[in-house]
Amino acid sequence: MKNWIQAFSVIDFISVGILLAAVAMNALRRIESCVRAYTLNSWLLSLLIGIVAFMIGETHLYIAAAVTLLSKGIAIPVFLRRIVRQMKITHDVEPYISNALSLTISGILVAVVYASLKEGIFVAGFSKNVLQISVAVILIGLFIMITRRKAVIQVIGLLFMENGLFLAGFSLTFGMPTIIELGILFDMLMGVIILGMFIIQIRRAFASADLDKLTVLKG
Amino acid sequence: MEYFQFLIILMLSPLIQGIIRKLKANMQGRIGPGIFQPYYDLIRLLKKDMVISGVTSWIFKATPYIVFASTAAASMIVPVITTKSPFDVMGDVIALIYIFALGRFFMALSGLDAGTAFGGEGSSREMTVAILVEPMMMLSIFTAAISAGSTNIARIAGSGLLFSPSHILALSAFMIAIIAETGRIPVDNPDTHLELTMIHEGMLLEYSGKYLALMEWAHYMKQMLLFTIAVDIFFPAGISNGTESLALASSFGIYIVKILFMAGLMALVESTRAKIRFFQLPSILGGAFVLALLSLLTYIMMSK
Amino acid sequence: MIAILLIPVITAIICYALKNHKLISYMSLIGVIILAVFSIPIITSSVSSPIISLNSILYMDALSGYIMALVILLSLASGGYSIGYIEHELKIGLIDITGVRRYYALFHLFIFTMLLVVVTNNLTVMWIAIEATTIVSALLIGLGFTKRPMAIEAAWKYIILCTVGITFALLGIFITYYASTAVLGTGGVLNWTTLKAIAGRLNPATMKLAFIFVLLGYGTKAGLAPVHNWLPDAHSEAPSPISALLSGILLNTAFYGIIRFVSIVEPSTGSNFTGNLLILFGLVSMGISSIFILVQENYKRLLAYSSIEHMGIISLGIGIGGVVGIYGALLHILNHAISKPLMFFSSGRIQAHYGSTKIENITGVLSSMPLLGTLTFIGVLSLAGTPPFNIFLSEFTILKAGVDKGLWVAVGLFLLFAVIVFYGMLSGFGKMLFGAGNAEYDNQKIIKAHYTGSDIFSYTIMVVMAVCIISLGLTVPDFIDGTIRECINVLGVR
Amino acid sequence: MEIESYLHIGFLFFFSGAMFSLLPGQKTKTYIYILSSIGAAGFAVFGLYLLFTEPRNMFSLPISSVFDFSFCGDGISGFFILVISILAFAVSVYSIGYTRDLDNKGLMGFLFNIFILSMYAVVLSGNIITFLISWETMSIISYFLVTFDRDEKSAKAGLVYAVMTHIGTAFLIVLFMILYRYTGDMGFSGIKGLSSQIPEDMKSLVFIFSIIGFGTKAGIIPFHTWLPRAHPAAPSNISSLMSGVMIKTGIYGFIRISMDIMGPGPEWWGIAIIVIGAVSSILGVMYALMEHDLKRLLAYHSVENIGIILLGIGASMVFRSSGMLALSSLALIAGLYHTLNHAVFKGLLFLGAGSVMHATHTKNMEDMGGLIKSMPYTGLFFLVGSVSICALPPFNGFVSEWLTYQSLLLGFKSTSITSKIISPLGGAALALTGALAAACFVKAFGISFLGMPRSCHAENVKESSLSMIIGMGILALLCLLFGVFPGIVLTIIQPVSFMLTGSHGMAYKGIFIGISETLSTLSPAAILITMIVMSISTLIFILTVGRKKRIIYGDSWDCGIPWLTPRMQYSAAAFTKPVRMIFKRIYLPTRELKVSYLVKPFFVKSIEYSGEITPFFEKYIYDPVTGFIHKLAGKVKILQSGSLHLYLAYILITLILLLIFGT
Repeated sequence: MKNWIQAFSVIDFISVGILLAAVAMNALRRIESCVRAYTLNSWLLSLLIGIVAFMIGETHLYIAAAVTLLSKGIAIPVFLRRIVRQMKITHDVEPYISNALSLTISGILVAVVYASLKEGIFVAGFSKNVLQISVAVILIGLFIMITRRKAVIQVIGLLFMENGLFLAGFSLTFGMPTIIELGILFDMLMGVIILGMFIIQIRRAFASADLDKLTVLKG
Repeated sequence: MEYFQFLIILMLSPLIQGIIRKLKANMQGRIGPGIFQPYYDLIRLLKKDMVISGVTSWIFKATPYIVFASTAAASMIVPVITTKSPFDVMGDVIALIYIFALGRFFMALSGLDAGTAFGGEGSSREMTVAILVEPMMMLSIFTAAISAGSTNIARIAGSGLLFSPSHILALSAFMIAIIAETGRIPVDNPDTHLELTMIHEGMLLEYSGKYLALMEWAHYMKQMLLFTIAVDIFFPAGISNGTESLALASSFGIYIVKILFMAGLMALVESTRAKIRFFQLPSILGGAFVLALLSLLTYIMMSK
Repeated sequence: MIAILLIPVITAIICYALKNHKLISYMSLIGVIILAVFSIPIITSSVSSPIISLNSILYMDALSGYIMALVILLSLASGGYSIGYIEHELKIGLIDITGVRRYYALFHLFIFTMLLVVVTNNLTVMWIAIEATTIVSALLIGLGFTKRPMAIEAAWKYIILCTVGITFALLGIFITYYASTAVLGTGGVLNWTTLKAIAGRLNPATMKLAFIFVLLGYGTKAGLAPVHNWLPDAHSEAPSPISALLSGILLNTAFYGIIRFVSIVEPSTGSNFTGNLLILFGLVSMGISSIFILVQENYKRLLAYSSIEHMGIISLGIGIGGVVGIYGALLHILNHAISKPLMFFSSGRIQAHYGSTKIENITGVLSSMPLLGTLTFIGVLSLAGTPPFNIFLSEFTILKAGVDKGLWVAVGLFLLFAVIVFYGMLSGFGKMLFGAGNAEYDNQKIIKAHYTGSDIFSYTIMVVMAVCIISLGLTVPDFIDGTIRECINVLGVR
Repeated sequence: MEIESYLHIGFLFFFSGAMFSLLPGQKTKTYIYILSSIGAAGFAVFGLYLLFTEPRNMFSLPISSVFDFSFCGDGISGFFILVISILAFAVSVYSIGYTRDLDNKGLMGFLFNIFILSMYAVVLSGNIITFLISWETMSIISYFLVTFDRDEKSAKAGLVYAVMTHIGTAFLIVLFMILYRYTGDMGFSGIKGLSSQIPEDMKSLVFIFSIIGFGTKAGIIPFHTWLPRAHPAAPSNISSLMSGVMIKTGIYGFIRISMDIMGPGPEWWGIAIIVIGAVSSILGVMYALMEHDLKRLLAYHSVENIGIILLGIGASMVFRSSGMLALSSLALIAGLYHTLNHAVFKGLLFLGAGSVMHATHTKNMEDMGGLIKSMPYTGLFFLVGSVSICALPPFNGFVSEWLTYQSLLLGFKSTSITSKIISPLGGAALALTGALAAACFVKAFGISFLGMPRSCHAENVKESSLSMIIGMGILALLCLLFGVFPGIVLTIIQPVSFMLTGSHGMAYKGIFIGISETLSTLSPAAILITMIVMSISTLIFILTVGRKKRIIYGDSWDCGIPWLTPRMQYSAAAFTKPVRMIFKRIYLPTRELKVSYLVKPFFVKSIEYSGEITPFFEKYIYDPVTGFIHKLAGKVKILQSGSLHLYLAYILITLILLLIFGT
């Protein structure tokens, strides 16, 4: 029992770390650091899954932790770095709004999440904080996507959202069948790869990976 | 006798025209032609050849008959000396106005038929005047019809109305309508052929000979008919309700007096007024419309 | 059932392997025909009683059967139409043989993903399938097919927005799972059948949260405003047969997800919550799309906005609920799935003929191409909700349901938006259809060149669709009526 | 034979006509109109039967498990079927010749037949959904027919028409939904049975919506703007049907909903209808007067005549609300009589205009002139139509307007002071309308048919083909028949008015019609006979009196200038100038004078004059509204600016809003 309680606070601690890594995105100016923040985020995520696996002793969660580490912690960062290198562009993030404002809004988002996910929602288990944090991470990921000009950062924002989603998934459903988890992972991986392909296409077609150019279709 | 009361209008209408002319001349200090002059005119015209424009169609030739026949038919509906008119089932005062309209319609068409500017001008002005006159005339008749509870002229005449404020208003409107309808000063000048002023004459410009005679005669008849309607509706006192010859005779006498009074009134108006500009017509005809409207409103208010 | 899933995959592989474009196209056609033949018994049996197979991962009831029938019918139509379309693209050099191979392979994969959506029992598998449809169709729009930058832009926006949106849907599914754990004790479930059974006992507050996420997520995919923004871009830039599929069924499969979810959420939260949200989304969709339709200058985008409008109507129908409301919504899904593809097919023809998607560049279609013009006109009137065409019937059914519930505001707004849409559609397409044929385009040779064998085939398909539009406007056949009734039973609506 | 078999025969002929037109081959297609005319005859018999039998359910078919088609017939339907059939018959005959030169004969034949069928379906509809489907089918087919000539102008006209009629339909849908909501029934007979359950406020709302919805179709002011655009744009046989009977379906719908189904309403309903009728009739004819396009002129006259019909119907409603059923019946008879008459004479006039256009290839009166010599039959029939529409005796328009006058005058018997005042004013409005109409048709007939040819269009014109003449002749004959023998028409109408009011209204008929309340009688036959006798006696008089009978043909009076050219004739613009000046507050005329000089200011090279009136309703009501909507829509377009970031922001904002307000 003691282990359990201890572990609880550990889980909270790690999830707070995940949130911080997401919030940090608001302040980062270079693409490489963003990729690094994402890597950190993914590692923390797989660590968390591993701890949960240890707690309930489910084998398939170990597998999930390993797969997460491999795909999100290693494969995707590598893939992203390659794209960034291929692009041969300025490595600035080029946000639309100032860092301070960005941070403030992120804070508001977190507050909104905490305010709206009220007590009545939680029916069982230990995951109250984790759910709130994961939703917050998702929203911050989305917010990053909204406020950053570069296509690559959009993908990173999306990946943050997915990490948030996974966090939510594991905190809410740690009994989910492995095959489905793998399916989701595979799907997302495919998504990222295809997005990467598109980034290169965009670069080729518009001579820029700047999303400001992508406003031909309107009205 | 009652079957032939329309013949009074048919035969006497040129005389009334002659009397008006004579009175007018006297009032203006002229001697003027004799009161039978219109008869002579008609006879003269009937004897003449006709010159017809080659541009015209059958409408032009049919119009005199239609105009004359419609006016004659209208005169059959109107009770002249007795309200026991055998023909009044044919129609009522509304029908009467529309029979007039039929004649006017064809007259206006014939004005356009020859393809001259004068004819068109005459038709255009005639129809414009009709637009202004007809609602006003209708409204003033409505007042009488409503108070008599019928649109049948004989019944209105037979109801023996008393004068009331609304009737006086309606009568004034109706008098103005008659002036406009018969083409008299200040609306139209019957004695001129000056293109800037003529309305009625413009349409008849291409007619000659027998056709002109028919048109003129129909015009005289219409004038007398309108007088008759006015006296029937607004001061029917004295008109016979039966068919005994004595009553008819007295009724005829009273009728002649009334008609002569109307003729005198016309002559007076014509002598004392000047012809007004065509585009000032709406102001007097519109004024008459207001009079008719007021008569209706006062009637409704007072009967309440 | 597994055969049905396998056939498109196999066809896709074969198509990719072949090298001759004629061969590929006929192979593809044969593939969809076989698929159709195989599916008939399964669909009919699923309508009468639900089928469960493969360890209860696959599950089909009347609703799945209904949507699957639409998927397959449209695949047939679109597959047939593709032949002529691709031939034309090949001729004018917009595509090469590699592109053709890719196109057909992806086409069948696309069908596969959509079939997967409807046959699965598991909410997460359904989610995966829906996400897969996004990826495959984004490739169909943007990669290796047309070489225009606009298509890439559209595909990029499409994939980003839909992925973001659908992420929320997955979150909603997790929350549902979470709610079910509380009811079932230990492990939760994601099987639709199980969830339906325990739906009444799920925690309302949790389910509300879940529904919000799912509605937003699948709503993005289904093109509900204000999260519809990918739709006009993707629909207008995709090849016409793909636009037809996107609009005709892809949106519906996403909506299928919402409908399934509603039937789970409703018993616990009460129908007001889901209903009001759906009505709200429906009306906002109709409103926004109607305004955009009014000022649209590009006819393919106009059609895309019309899809948003119709999704709004379906949403409204589901939201109003009750037997009549759901009936109307399901009937509307069918009707829209016939009319909109017809319009995309015919606009593909117009685009091929005039080489423009701008309304102002096109005039006198009825004079220069009477048959195409007439078909387009029927489609326009149908989409504008005019009797005696099919869509009026379902719209009126939804209206009736709204009145039954006394939702006067919704009914009034519905009619207002419908009138604006009518005006917009008619003024847009009226300019194209009527007027004298442009002499430049009226070249008889061009017209003649269009009636090759595959063109006649495409026209046949379009005529059949037009006939369906008219006949469905006059009467709903018993088997369709019965199927929809069965769907309503399955959803447990009284 | 069973009654329904006539219905089946009629349907079969129209349907086969439609189907035959779709077959390939162009030559024989003009003969499919023979099928249509037989079909119309079948329907006419059916309509007559309906008038004199009990209401009956014809048949119903299921649409879906929610709705079904249901067709019912009663006296009201019967009357309108008859009206449609009469015109459809004549127009079918006319079309045999008229369509010979059309490009797209097959399409025309198909649409023509379906159009007529859809009108029958409207008046036979037994429930809401059937009505709406038939109604919109009718609108759509006519929309297609309006755009039959493939040019920009027709397309624009068609769009305005389709959109306005669709807006009208939207109101109808709401109206029906209200009825459905309170009665729980979709069938008309069911709603009628339960109409007492509808609260009074709602009834009034339904009434207002029925004015808007049906009024848009009928073309009452201010919902008339589509009418003068759409009717002229269609081919003339179609304009004839549209103006003659299609807009009457609006009257049918109004009677069905506001009189039949909802029963007697408060007095203000009737007064409102009288006012609307008066305004429509006066403004309609005033705008008609200013038109020099023959078909537009006729189209505006449709607005006028719908107004006159409404005067009768409004008076009927006033009387009905205060329980004076005999008077109510009389007024309704007036309205329905005019409905029938307008179908006949407006149909005739449009066919005549069609013949003229067919021969001269222009719609502009100023380019015509002298046509009566080259087209004697068309001229005669157009004249008959003109005289009828001006309500001159002894033609049919006169009888119905006379009845309308009588019923408006009898408004005096009403109990309330408002209707006492309003109804005679309605009569005055009718008088004004009549005078304006007369002026208008003097212009229309005089300028187009009389005088000299005004342009090359009017020279070397040929008379129309035989079938066209027969088609017009039938209607011209009917104009006279319905005018001279009102008893026939009253026999047809009285079942309808009896059904709606429970009273026969008229005292006696035959060649006389009489109204017991005012002791007034009218006998157009007697007037006609008198006039004929008078004309003959005048003729005899002319022939016998006086010596010479010689007629010399010469030139028109030319004031002595060498020759008179056609350009010196009075033009249509000149003819109406006095009216334009007198009513300038209504017309808001604008004029433009362009003078170019050779040497200023002495030698004038040319003077260009153009004058037009301001289309008040378009300029000050419709254009600002549509402009505002477009402007607004243009602003809203920014929402879809193309920026992905913005779109993502929508998702975020939506989510946050949902989270805050949803949970």
